[in-house]
Amino acid sequence: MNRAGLLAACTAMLRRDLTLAWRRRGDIAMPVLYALIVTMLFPFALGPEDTLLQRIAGGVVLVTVLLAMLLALDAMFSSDIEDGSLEQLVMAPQPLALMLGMKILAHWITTALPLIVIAPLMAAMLHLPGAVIPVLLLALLLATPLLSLLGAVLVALTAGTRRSGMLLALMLLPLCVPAVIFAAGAVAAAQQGLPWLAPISWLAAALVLAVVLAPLACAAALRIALDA
Amino acid sequence: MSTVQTFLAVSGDAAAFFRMGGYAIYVWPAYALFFIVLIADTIAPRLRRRRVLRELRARLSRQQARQDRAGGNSTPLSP
Amino acid sequence: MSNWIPLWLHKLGSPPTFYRFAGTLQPWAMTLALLLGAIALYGGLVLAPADYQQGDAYRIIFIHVPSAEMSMFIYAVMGVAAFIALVWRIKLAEVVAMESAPIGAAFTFITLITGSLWGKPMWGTWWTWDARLTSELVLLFLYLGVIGLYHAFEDRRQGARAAAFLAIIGIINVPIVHFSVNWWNTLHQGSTINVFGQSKMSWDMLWPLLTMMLATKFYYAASLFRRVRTDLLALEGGKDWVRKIAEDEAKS
Amino acid sequence: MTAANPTVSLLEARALSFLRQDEPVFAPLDFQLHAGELALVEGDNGSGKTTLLRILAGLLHVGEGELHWRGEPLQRDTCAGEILFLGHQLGLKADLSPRENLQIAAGLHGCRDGVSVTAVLAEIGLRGYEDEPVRRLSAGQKKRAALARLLLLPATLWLLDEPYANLDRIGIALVNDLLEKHTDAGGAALVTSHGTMSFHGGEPRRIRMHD
Repeated sequence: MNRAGLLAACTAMLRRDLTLAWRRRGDIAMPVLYALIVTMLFPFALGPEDTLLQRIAGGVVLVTVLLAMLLALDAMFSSDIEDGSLEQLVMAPQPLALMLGMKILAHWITTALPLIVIAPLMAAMLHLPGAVIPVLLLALLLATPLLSLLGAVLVALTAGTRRSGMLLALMLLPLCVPAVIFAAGAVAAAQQGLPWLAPISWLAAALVLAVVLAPLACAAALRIALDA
Repeated sequence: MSTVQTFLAVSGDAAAFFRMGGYAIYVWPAYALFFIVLIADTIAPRLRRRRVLRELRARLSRQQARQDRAGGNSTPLSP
Repeated sequence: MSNWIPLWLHKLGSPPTFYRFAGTLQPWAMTLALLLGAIALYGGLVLAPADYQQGDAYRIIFIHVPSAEMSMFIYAVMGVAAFIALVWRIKLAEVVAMESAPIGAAFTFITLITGSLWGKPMWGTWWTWDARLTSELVLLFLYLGVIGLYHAFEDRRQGARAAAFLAIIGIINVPIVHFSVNWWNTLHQGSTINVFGQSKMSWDMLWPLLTMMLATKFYYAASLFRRVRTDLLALEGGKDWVRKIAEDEAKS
Repeated sequence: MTAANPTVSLLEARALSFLRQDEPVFAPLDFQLHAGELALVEGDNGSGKTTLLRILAGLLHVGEGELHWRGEPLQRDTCAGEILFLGHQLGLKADLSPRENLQIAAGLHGCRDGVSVTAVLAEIGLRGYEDEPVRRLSAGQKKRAALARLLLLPATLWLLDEPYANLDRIGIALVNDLLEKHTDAGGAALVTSHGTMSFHGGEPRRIRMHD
């Protein structure tokens, strides 16, 4: 009998979710389109003044990416619960937290990464200076996994409920405040020529903490959600 | 002191009290809100308690009725 | 695991015992709350002198500060009860945590509105993005999230466990929000306002404030007991002791 | 497999019950299941068969009573990988093919010696459908794809919830065959069904759910 190794289980999990996302490529494009459209609305709403748009560009891109991720977050576990794959996953002789970590990673790759790829375009639409864009990307690279991890815990908590969309937003947005503050703070600091390393390191510290704790919390939350 | 004077003095005090040094429109709504919210918080569970008990009694009488039926009827519908 | 908990806690944790216990204490707590509240109001609104800087507007402090303190105190109680509920699966702890949330939300709401009513004459603005104010707002959202999550489940006990989990996550969040908004304010220097003046309070002002803080504690106890009793009746609907209560109340 | 002491039962329930909103879903149950045994859980709709299986699978928290696995209190890690559960929801991703689904299952649970995914799929009667998305299979074929996990994954105790649903006569015979081989090899199985079943290896034990 071949016991399943940890590595094999992790790759199986990751490959499964990535294949599934690839089979439904259209869904990946949705958050990206949403983010582009929202970004496009800002100049129309506020007027085409360069200085104003430049000032708000960093924050707008961050908040838009956050909301776009929120759109895709809801579906993280719902199909797995419907078809019973989650039961099989919970019963597998593997650490559930690690498997969920893989799931969160796959989710980040399929929803956040495309958003990060188009972030420079969104920033350019709002005339963010080119020199600030690397800082924006760095902030996004640290803030989006943080949101995926936090979001996964909350999605797991709402997994046992019928109507979860608005509730998820109500629960997640207060938790995002620090991430938004530091990510936008880094971009704003870079824009003003101030040192931006401090907020970035706070983000990184929070991310490290979340990488360790969030999968465990997510596993505990899922067990609560299944227990009925 | 005549009663009229007393009344004037007291009502003058009261008027000053309710004027709150010109901040009445901030102070009194704050206090009103405090009491309205807390009274609502007191009443809500009372109403709920009444509803819960009513539902409980309805459930009990349903069970009673079912037992009476089962006792009186010699051939129950389901085994 | 349950051997850990002392026996009396187990006994008190049994719904019928707590129902009786809370029923005895509740009127006393409410009486004390009303009495202390009346004394505090008299002391605060009538006896205490006007502030030499803020005039009479400062009198909002006698409800604002106790409410603010209660909003955090109740969250702490909810967090502890939530932890007990998750670890030992004690039904009473679930009920205490879930019934604390609406009371806490009420106090948080009062804090925000009275703070705003106080801020307008003092700083000239209803709202400022200060760390305290923002944390309080986030706290309100957390309370609402806990309440919403609890009611989103069909199974009440499962909902209580999920919401308890959220409450514990929130405990970690509030200090982080406070810290991050403080940091944010140093970045945006222009918008900071010194929220509380550095004036030392005189005893005439302090004692009504402390009395009101005590009164709100007793109010919370009374309200919580009443809510928990109701909830226990609903949750334990099938049990004999609840039936007896329902029948007794129908007679009277 | 660990050499099992034949006197110690594989799975034992003592006064097991489950409460939903404080109403017992089923009356307290006592039963033992030894290696090589097959037990049939019988009961009407709503009598708690599925709930029982979900408790045994560790998905639901034990309400009251005790559960023992090989003489020790049942915990998540004591029986990890030894229990295989097949529920109403088959646990198949509709967008993946049976082959991919099984490969993932093998990745998570491990796989029996000398068994390949292709061979298992052929044995279960899905030859030619290996690479078709599960979405396009018929209900019976989906059931077979889920049952293929029984052949592929190592497990001592099978918990099968309505394994005969949606299957044709050949499929039913196939399940009976699988159960017989499994119990002969020292495994055990708990099967819920409201239909009758013809089990060749003698009369199965029956666990009756009272309402």
